[in-house]
Amino acid sequence: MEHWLPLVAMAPLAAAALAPALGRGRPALAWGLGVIAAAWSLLAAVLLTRRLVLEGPFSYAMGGWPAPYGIELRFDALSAATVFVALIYLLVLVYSRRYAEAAIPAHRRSWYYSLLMVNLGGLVGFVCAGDLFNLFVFMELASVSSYALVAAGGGRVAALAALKYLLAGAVSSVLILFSIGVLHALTGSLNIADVAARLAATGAGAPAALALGGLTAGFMVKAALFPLHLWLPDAHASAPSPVSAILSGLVVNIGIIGWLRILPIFSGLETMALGMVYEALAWLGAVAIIAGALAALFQQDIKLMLAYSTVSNIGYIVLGLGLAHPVAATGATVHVLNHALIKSTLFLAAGALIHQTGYRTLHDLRGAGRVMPWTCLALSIGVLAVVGLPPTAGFLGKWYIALGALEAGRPVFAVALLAGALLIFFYYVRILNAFYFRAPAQERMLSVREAPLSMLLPVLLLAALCVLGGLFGRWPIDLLAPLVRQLPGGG
Amino acid sequence: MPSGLQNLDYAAFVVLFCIGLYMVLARSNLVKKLLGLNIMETAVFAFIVTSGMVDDGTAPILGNGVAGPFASPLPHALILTGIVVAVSITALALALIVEIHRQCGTIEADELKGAE
Amino acid sequence: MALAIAAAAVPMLAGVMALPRPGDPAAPVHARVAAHVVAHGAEETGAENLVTAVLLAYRGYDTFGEVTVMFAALAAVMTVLAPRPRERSPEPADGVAISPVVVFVIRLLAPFIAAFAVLVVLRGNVSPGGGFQGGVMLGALLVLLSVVTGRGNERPLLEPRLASWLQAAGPLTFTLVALLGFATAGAVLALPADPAWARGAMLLALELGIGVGTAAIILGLFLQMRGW
Amino acid sequence: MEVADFRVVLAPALSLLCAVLVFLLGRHDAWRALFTLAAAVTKLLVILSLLPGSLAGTVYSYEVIDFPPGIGIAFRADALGMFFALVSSTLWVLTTVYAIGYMRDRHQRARFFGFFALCVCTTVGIAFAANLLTLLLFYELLTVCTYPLLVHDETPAALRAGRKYLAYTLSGGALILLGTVLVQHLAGTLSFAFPGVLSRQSGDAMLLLTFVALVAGFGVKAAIMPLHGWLPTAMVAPTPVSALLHAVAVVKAGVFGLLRVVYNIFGVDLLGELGYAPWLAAVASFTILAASIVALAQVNLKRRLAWSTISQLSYIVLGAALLTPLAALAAIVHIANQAFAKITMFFVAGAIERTTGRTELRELAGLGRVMPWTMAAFTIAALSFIGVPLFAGFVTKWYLSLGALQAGAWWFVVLMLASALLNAAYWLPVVYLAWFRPPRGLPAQVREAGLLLLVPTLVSAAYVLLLGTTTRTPGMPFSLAEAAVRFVTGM
Repeated sequence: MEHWLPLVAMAPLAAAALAPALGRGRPALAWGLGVIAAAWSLLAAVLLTRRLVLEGPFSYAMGGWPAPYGIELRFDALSAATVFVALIYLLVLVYSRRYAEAAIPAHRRSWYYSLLMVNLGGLVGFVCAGDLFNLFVFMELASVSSYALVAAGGGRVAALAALKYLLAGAVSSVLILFSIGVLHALTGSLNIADVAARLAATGAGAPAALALGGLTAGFMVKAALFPLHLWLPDAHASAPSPVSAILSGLVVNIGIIGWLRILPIFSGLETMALGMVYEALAWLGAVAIIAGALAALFQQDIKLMLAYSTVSNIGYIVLGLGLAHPVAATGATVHVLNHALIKSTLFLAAGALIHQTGYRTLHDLRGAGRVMPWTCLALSIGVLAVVGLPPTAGFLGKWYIALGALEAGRPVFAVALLAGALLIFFYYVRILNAFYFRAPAQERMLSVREAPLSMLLPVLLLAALCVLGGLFGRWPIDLLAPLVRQLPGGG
Repeated sequence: MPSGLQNLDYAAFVVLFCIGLYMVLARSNLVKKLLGLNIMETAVFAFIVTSGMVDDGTAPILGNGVAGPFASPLPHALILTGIVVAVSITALALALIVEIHRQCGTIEADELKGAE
Repeated sequence: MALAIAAAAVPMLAGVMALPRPGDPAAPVHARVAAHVVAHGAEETGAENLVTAVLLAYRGYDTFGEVTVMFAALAAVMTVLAPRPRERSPEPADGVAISPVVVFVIRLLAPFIAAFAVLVVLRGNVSPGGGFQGGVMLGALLVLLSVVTGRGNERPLLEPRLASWLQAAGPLTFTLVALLGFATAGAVLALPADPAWARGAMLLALELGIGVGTAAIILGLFLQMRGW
Repeated sequence: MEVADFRVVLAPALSLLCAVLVFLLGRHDAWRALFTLAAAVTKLLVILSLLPGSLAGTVYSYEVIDFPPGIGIAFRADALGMFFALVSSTLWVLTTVYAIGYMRDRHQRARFFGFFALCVCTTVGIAFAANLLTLLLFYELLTVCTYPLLVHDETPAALRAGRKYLAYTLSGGALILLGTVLVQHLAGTLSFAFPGVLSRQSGDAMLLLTFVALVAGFGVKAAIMPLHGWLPTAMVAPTPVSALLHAVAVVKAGVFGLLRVVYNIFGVDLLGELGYAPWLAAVASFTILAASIVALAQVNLKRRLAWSTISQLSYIVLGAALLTPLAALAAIVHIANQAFAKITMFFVAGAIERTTGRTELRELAGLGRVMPWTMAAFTIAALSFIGVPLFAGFVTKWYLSLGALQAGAWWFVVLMLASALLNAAYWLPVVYLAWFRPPRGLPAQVREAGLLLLVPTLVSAAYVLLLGTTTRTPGMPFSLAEAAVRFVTGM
């Protein structure tokens, strides 16, 4: 059964290679190939997760070479995120069929779908990688395709945002590669478990601290943590909506999941360096929450607003991790998964609105609630989820992180977290106000029809998942429990 | 701990890395930023390859009669992949710069900042 | 700005200085994986060039990712820049006219360059070289020929339909070899030990796949800029 | 003893179902009226069927979902919860009849009645909440459901009032979340227990922070003086909404939350030790006096009603803060007295507005002759507020004074007298104006209010009388209050 593990990542990549060749004249064929690849990944991910739940984490030696020599793929609690990745991808691909017809010129569409599949393969491979350099390669796969996807929609702002994103991403990748080089020079092998064991044995000081610093900085740029987030808003706002959903929901989590993946390596490090990193992350996370929420207050463009709320939500996750407390870590890891669901709902719904009406600012989108009731319903559910009202998925993360903050004896973070939640709600009230309680400002709004079914169904399904993810939050939490235990400070 | 002086070539790579970083951050011409990025990448590749070196070792290719300590093949393989990744990013960056030039007429970041 | 970077450089210098001296045989770099590869690499993978052994056998998955990254670069450039089929500019780009001397010399040297490139690709297992290096040479040669013979304008060297298949050669060969390895040796991307020639053949197939793929991608990038 | 019973969930679920039906099929009035009325009546019957059991002391509970693992959304209908649910469901029946009459020719009726039903579903959810988290869940949902009702007219004034309402209530919600996290951290459990969940050894600083967070959080909706700003401006909503908000749902939820905090989270004896209660009593008394004085100065009938509500609510807060069983009885009973009296006055205000279009107090001259029945109900309610014996208001003041004496604080009795005088000062002139002055400038054809408006007014006035007189007969709300007090304070 575990032979499926490498195929989960290879299938989409192979499909990506085939897409332009097959879809030469007919982009629909490339789209079909994409949907099949995403469905295959989802099926494989579900089977692998079932095996994970039954028999615990397992790994797979690629090419039959034993662990330190060959590449080892590791499927543990963290890589259970593949289910979320594949599911969201499947829905986004179904959604983007009608969207791409309008947004992407015909002759580039088969390349666009090929890039989407490369991105999917990169993400899935990244999440299951158990080897440092393999982690880097798949991170690059996902990143290169994300840079180009931002610019896929064409337009001046998109190209500029894509280049800024590329420069930030490339610098962080180089930093990560440098740290991997340092770790390789220190221990001689690249397998994460092996490096961790040998680092604990040799107990090197300064180089290991340098590697930790480099990796943390690199991953935090990828995750757009507060001071390093300047590239995110333009990139996520100017990208085509299905791509923004993938960027904000999934690609941003690369930084977090990557950091969690390499953390056990440094558990042997003496506590001073590790403690300092945690403290810095906790404070940066808290600041990110407030700054992201504040910045979003002054935005008019709905997608910019959502992009800044991503910065704020990443702040939650990093704060949860920075507290180095099992309860807060549970909250952070669960919020990674829930945030992916919520943010893709919001971006897809906003995309449907922009696709149908052509307007992007709140002022022009007034009265959308009457004209496109179902899309606005999904968006409202997403809004309630991102604010973290109890029954929805967003609440779980905030609840556990706040609780963890208190149990770790840092009430000031709990207060910062709740203040952030309050701020987030204010700029979402502006959205709800504009949709439901304002007369349309543009007369064209009255003639707008509801989004087509192929765009509406994925959005509604994701909205339902947001609520269900909240109500049945127990499963992801139990799934992530073993991961949280081995995090430092794990009770 | 080995004495400070003999890791001089590592120090050189670090300096090269910082020069590249400075170019990326400080220069306003987009192509120069890209050059800075390439310099950073070269510095890291050189660092990783040098870490695999062994005193008077030969290339890790087993022919008949070739003996003596072999340099470690692993870093060389890593760097090959690294170079391909660097090439891909540079190709995409150049494509984007061409697109920006076609759309905005200039590739100076300062002027572009206003144009957004 | 310079101060900030200098501040960042100091910890890097400190960390790097504390690393084991490059070149001393006792360093951990050579102890673990490298020692095993040097000792058993040849007979386990059947390739004398250990770097190729690591690249295609031990860490074959990385190389698969890497080939896909290159393909992704092509896809990315196409998504950003590919012009509309109708408006492809038939008139030649306003480059300098190519003097007949250059044209003659290039046409004379072309076969030798091609031969050398093929040699590098095929001899990847036993001597320095391999799929990527050979592929790049082949690609460069094809670009040179397109420029020189002016074939780039009215009709591309490679029909678009065939080009897109060749460009996908890299990842596709890897997938096929992976499945083949799975069927015969029981693990994805494994190299079957029993028929000695089978392992060599699979390595060769991989080298060829990468070579052709790389060449097609480079030519594709060039042609695309010219509007095909 | 604890009995697992599905009816506890059925009550809120009923109005949720009704809301969904109204949203879906609400187009034609007949159907919609039928749904809301049927749901209202069946809900009342379900709760009444629970009454005999809870009088005998049985507690019905039902665990719905184990939502955040270990806490879960659970319902538990103890005597206090039953009392509040009974009051709110009877009033919902009356308000529904009234709203059908009042909203006949208004726009967006489907949306109005949908959110109307949602409001009461959340109110009953609050009443039956088994732990602080479920209370918080329904508390936040109540805010979200009442907002559309408040801004129903979509005029700029309504939107400003809505924004102010959200600003207050959301900050309250965030404070309660902070309090909930603190309680979970200090006590390890959130479910309401007698006598109270917290204990002394968890340090006074944290306890103080929890008390302030929870009291301020609930205080926003209980309109305690510094936090009452939203209530007068929320008068801009249509009258049935003001009736529902200011007599039944929103404010009572706030006060009910306070009672839960005082009796079931902190517990009477712990609060006695900690010494926070006198501060709460002081704030409450200040609110009673200040709100009454401001009410004197009001010109508009509905704004005077709003200020009178603020003052009346603080009676309940004062009753809770005195920590003696009799004062607790007064607090609980006053929930019903104030609800029925206030709703009568709102019905009267709405009826006058519908028939004569007048809202200013001066213009009410001589209405007694023209609309005798409506003004009769108004007089009964006014007398009840003043605290004339045989009316509901008197019962509260009587037991509140006894409670104060029991607590040895005689100056509260003086406060009771002063507030009675103030009430008289701002209600009696209106009654006098209505009955004994000739009508000025009334159009000839003004007749009594429509039957749909008049009947609920008279029924609620009758209830006020009923509550005032039948304190001893079993089966009446008063005996349920006594059962609640026995349960809450172990008299």
